[in-house]
Amino acid sequence: MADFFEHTLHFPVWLAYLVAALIHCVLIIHVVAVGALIFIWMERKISGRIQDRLGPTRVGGAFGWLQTLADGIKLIAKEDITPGDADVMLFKIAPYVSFAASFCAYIALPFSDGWVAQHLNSAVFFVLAVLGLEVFGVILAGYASGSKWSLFGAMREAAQVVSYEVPLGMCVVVPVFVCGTMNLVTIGNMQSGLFTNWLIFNDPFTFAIFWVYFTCAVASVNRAPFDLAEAESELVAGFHTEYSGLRWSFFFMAEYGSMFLVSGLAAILFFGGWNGPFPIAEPLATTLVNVVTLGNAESWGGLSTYLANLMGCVNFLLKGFVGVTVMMWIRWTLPRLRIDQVMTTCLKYCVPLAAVCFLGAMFWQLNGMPTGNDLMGFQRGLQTEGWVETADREATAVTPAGSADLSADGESLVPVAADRSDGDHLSGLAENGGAG
Amino acid sequence: MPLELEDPRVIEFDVRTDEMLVNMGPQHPSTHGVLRLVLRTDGEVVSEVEPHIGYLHRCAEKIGENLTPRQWVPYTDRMDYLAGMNMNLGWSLCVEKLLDHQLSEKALHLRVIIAEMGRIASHLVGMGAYGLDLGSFSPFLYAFREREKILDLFEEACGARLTYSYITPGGCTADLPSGWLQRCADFLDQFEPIIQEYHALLTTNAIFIKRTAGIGVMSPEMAIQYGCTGPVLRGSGVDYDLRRDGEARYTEMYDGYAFEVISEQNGHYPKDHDYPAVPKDAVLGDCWHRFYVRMLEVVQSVDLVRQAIDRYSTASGDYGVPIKLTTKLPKGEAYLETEAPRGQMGFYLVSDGNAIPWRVRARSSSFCNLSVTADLCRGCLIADIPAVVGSLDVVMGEIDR
Amino acid sequence: MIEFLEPIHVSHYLLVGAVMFVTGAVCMATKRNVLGILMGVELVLNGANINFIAFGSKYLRSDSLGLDGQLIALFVIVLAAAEAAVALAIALNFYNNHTTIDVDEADDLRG
Amino acid sequence: MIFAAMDWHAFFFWMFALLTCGFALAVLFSNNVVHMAFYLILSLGASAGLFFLAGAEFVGAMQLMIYVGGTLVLVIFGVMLTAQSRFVSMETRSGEWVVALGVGGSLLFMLMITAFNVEDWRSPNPRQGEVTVAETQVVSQIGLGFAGVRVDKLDQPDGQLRGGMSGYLLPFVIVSIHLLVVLIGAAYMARTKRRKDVSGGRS
Amino acid sequence: MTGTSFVSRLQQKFGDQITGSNLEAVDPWIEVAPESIAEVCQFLRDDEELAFDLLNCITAVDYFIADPKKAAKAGWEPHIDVVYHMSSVSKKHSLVVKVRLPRWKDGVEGQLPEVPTVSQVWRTADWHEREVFDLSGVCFTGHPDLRRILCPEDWVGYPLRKDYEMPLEYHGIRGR
Repeated sequence: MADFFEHTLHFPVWLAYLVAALIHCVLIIHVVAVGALIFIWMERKISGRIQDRLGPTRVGGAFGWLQTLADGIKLIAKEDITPGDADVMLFKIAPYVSFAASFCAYIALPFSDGWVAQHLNSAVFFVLAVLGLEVFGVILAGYASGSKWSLFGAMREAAQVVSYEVPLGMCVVVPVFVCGTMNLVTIGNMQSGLFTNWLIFNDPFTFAIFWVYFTCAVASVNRAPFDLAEAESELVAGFHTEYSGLRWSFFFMAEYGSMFLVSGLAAILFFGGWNGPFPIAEPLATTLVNVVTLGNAESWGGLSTYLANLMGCVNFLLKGFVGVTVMMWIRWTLPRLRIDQVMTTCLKYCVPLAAVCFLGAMFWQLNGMPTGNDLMGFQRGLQTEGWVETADREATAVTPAGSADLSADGESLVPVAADRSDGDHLSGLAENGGAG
Repeated sequence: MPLELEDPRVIEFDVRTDEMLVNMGPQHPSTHGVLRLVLRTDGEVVSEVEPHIGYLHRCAEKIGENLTPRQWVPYTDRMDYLAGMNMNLGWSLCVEKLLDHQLSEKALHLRVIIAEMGRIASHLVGMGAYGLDLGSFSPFLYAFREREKILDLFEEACGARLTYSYITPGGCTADLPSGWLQRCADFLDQFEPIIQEYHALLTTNAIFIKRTAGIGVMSPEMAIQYGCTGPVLRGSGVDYDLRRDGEARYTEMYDGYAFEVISEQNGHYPKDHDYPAVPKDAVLGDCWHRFYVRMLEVVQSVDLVRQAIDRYSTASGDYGVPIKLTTKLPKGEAYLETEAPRGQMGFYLVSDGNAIPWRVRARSSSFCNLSVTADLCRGCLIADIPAVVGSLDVVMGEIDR
Repeated sequence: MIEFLEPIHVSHYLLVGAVMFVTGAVCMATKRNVLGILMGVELVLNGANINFIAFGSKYLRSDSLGLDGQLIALFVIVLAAAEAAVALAIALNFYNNHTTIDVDEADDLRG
Repeated sequence: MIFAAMDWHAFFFWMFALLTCGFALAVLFSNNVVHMAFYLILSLGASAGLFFLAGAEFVGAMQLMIYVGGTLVLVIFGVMLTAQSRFVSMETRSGEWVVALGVGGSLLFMLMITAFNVEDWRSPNPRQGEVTVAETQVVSQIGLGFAGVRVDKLDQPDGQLRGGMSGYLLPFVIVSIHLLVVLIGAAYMARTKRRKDVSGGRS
Repeated sequence: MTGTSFVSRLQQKFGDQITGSNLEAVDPWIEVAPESIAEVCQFLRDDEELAFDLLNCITAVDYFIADPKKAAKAGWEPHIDVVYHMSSVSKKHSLVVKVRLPRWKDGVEGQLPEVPTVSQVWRTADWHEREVFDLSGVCFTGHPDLRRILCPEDWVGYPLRKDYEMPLEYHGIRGR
């Protein structure tokens, strides 16, 4: 996008990047804030439907569309109470820590092919890492509130999130392993084509590990049945017992933000990201542009690509919404687990399952066993990166000079190549990985 | 938790934290009203629980010394406000016992209908609120959906939805309106299949079983020692129900009715074949059994109401005309316990010959059931406390009176 | 001044690293709290990490350490995590035995 | 305009540097142990920003994940376990302050002199502008480096400089085992047995 | 078993400790001397034929009329009855046992009358006795934890006594 400002509109470099960055920020904050509005409304409607009620019906027309907005106004108008025993500085800052972490993780989350605020080579990792920081807001809130219930909530959250990060990381590594890259854009693009290309259908182990991932994701964003940090029947409201008004709503937004984040991550890692089940977006967009421009699609440059991307974005959002909806469905159906059962679930079931699936997927991949795509063959996305391929290339490019140089310590495991073939490969990546 | 090893000087322990005194309640989402539990916790483990009650104390017994028995009926409504009909019934029977007042056959059947419908309504709340305690919201609303229909029926009969004062010493305040019986029968037909939904939502839910099976285990001896009654007692496998085993003045109501007392005998519940099997983790006397007994009692009550409807429509006599407001009570005293939804609700009436009783006493079932909390919760986790207290299904209005 | 401030080169990173290192060292020396000392150690290690990254950055030096800098930084991070786990275990153990986290109380071996 | 004149690399560097150093000092001067932990998070997070700035994306993400996300949760856990008011703030004796700041100050002075004395470190990279983004995206190279393949050094013409070709396989394995042992050991230590004298007296 | 056989059985065992009975009342009752109530209850629970394992209720009834003219007509001296309602889960019969206490110990106003606790016989008696202590002012000697249960700990007076006067104010809250 910065390139567009710089080259097409002839902005100065600094302004181009600044404007691009601002646009990204504004867009993402809308995803989080407006997303939270929609999700809260959705949660009410879904819980209402699940519980034989209607949910909100009046504010803003027939379906209570504006209920959340009305609540937001109420929350803003509420008194912001700070308990006498609170550690004032930490108490005030904690909601923002939570929210900022949830928000920051969106920086590396692509919404469509290349539609990402910041291309990161290690995006998967970054998203997980930043999401993990959300727990600090909770811990600080729990400690700073000066309430025992809050402290209990914070201790539970700390124990829970730290343990669930282990299986979550293992689950995420599997798609990374299959694709050979940590770049979310590349992972998404690799799954283009028929839905058989989606990684969840790659092999039985990726199918199994998706469920482990989803369980751990629900646990790590603190949703029922793992919402122990705010278990209202035990801990009143857990870590946010003492919060009111806007600060409280920041926790709420952070929760919904990270809910969508993990669902979106699941969509990219397992469900083809912005690729629909059938590869119709690109041809459809081209045809559409062709019709509108009377067959001059070529001359309209990237318009058809843009349209296809837009459809992809809608696709991605839909998948994310489905994930969030499932989380809500679970929440309104199941009772809550006990803290020791939550830990047992993690250590006894999730970690071993994730480990087995990881090994299995690796085995499957290395032995070239049939993937889901082989059953209903369709061209995989062409973009590949990855050390598997790089290593192959290096292995084939063995030169005598390199092997002569095998170091004397005898620890060299791979023969050495002397030419600089790698550079091309990397610069090819640069197009893909350039700043947005 | 300290664990004794062979060498008494060596104590193994987890990470040691400091003991905390935590107040659960009186304003807490899971203490069912204004119950206050003082917990001594070591991390998540609760080493000691002390219930504090009395936040809803209204001196109902003292008020009873200043009102005639019929005037006191509304105060019984406010004891177990989730089963007001059954409270009315207990008090009315007690007064009638002292007066030696005999009711017509029809009035008795009417009382069975009303009392058992009240039991269904009350158990529905107990079931739904227990779901809430364990963090499951939806069963509560499913339960209330059906309870509302019962309340609609009650409202038709007496005009009130919570504090009915319908059953009064001498009979009932009014006869049932026309068509009521048919609507009631329709409700039962519609309601009975729904019980299976509740089983699917809670009773057989894996997480629910994990949370309740083997938690808060109470042996039959302990239950009797603590004076626990009702589903709490029967959940421990004691086959005791005042509708069958009570004194004649009460059991005559149920003469000729076919119903079973729900308690596990030799590893089986009556109706075992129709309803979910007991999970293998469940121990007799744990929270799961107490919950399950309530669920099965609802089915029994449905059966009872059906029979009562049939018999009421053909019975002779009137619906029972209430005694006069100023009827003089004979000198003497009477104590009568009835099987209310939460256990045995006893009323004690001492009269010196005036229209106003000398002393009125309400023996509350929840009061006794709650007194066991301290023993049941020792050494459990914080999350188990709502599970245990919820399975006792206490109503503070009845405890504090 | 502007010559000092920019352009940024390795020395500036080293400066940040040095500040962190010294802060951490002073922290280790002055804090009486076991956890405070642990945090001092983290700061020291992180100061060292900044140096590694700076020397390994291709932006800053044409003849950089390259990958080695980052690899070593990774090792440091991992070891720091391991160290923190052990230190925390020691702290807990110490707390269990002495019911305090004041290191000045740890004088059992004093004659 | 001032924006145009600014070097954005420098701007962000100074921003992150100030945050890093400022919060590091806040750790030092704060007495409340929870505040210290909070400042430490911010300081380490800001230094992750420095890593990103220097082109070490993966290390930056690692820093956030392991250091900030993992280590500090442990620290805060420890804080909570010992969260008794008497431990929350423990004042440092002023004598210690004087000595520590004296020694620390001189150390800092020495380090600064060293840092700015080497000409090579002070001169900017002549081909700074030529560095492509791709050159810093080294995740796969790092992975290969751990696995024992140094693809980044394949083009090194000087055979001598290709000495580290075996990569970091051995250290990687050692660290892995080390980590495992440490975790088991830590878990064992945290759950240790404690001798309790039944007679009540100190042994 | 019926009321008559309970009485004869108890009299056989405890002799003159059984101070009276009324078998014609709506609920037949037996009166026991205060000092032996604990042993009697223990026997009632443990005896195989009696087996009163469930204590339903403990009540105190205050017999007192402030107006001396009416009091003369009442036909009884001022006293407090502590009434124990018990039943048997296994035998399915019930019994009422009464203990007659003076309104004040040794006739000194403010000195609570004393009766041995039965909380070691039935655990449920613990709370019931606390309630009686709280509301009627009877001291159960040997009770493990005799505190007020329904009223606040600093409440003055025993509300279910007939001569109880509601305090004018309690912690700044108007009473009447």
